[in-house]
Amino acid sequence: MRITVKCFASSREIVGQHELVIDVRVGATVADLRDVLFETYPRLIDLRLRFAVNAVYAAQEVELHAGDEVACIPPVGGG
Amino acid sequence: MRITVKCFASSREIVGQHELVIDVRVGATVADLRDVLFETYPRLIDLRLRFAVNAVYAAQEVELHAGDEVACIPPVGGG
Amino acid sequence: MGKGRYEITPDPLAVDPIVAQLADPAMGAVVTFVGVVRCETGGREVRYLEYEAYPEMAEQVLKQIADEVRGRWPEIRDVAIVHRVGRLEIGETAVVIALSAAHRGQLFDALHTAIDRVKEIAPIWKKEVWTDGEAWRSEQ
Amino acid sequence: MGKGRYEITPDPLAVDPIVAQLADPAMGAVVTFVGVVRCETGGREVRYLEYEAYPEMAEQVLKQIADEVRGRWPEIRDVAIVHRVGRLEIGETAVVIALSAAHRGQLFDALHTAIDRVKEIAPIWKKEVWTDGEAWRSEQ
Repeated sequence: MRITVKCFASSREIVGQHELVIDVRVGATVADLRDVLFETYPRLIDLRLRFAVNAVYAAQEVELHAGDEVACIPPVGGG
Repeated sequence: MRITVKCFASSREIVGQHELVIDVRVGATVADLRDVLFETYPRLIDLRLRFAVNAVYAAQEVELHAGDEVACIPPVGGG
Repeated sequence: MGKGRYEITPDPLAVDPIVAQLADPAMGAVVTFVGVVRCETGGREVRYLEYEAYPEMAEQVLKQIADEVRGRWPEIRDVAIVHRVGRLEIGETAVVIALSAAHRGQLFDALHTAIDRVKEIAPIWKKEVWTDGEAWRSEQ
Repeated sequence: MGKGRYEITPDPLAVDPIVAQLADPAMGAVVTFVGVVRCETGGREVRYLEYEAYPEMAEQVLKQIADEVRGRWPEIRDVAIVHRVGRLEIGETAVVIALSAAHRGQLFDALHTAIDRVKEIAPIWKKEVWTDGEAWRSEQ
């Protein structure tokens, strides 16, 4: 199933683009998607990334659904 | 010697004017001036007045000098 | 650093010009307190407020409050305290306090102290005019 | 009460319009936090900052922060949090937080918590561009 991945800040620079579409197996979790990303872009591993699913922070074990939007959230620095 | 007395807020309303000129004996203190004011305007007694001499809060025992400006300071309510 | 602004004015107050006045390149954070005329006080409906000050003394006292605050929290870069006088309608701003620093750190406690001290010692008086009477009011 | 405003914007920020938006007749006090771009960070000279956000999520998170703050301090009437994105020069405002209440009471602690939470959880990122390099920076 297809998942849209949005990348911001340092993760966007490493990936080279703001948005990716990634195919994962049905039942895949945030952790599974993370592993795909880490394999393709190993420099993401050092970023202490958190993830959001459909604009809400999500734990690694959250299950994904077709069409979900997952965001890579490097340490934030607002303010 | 002549002392200028400035009255504000409730004290101004009781005195009926913003500024008075009052004659006191040489060596008079804030307390002496206060007693003159209280005698002339007894309704000032209830106001919990503080006094300032030349725009600085002054204790009752501070000695006055000719030309000093004394202010009647009712409880303040800024902000 | 430390240009300051301590003023009693009959003119309407705005926050942005006061913040702008504190600006310096090393300033990273500003906090402000804005005191606004309310429609109600102690269960009474307010029509308007009348503020009066002893301006020459009040401006000195506002500067003294700023010095107290900067003495207690040395990381504060600058302070402005501006208080309006005259007749103020519901929703109008009576006082603006602004404190600047490199980092946010102690700005919050300092702001709290600054407004408390203004209410305690600045020679400024407030007459509340209600629908059914009026009185000079103090928090003291 | 509780109209709120939670916004990510590329436009310059001003405090007065945000304070005006919180206005209601029972509001007596507003406090604001204004975050400004500094010339220096950790001993390095800053040329400018570049802010980036995940706006759809950030606006939800800003609202969540406002809800947290109002839950903890029920006397808070209203909250606005507006954060700018894009390239910001020294002295420009990156964030404005405004809290209103009937009385000043707990506004100061609430303001402190609100800006701390924005820095902790809002999906907003800051790249510092120094005279000799650049990096994405976080307080975490």
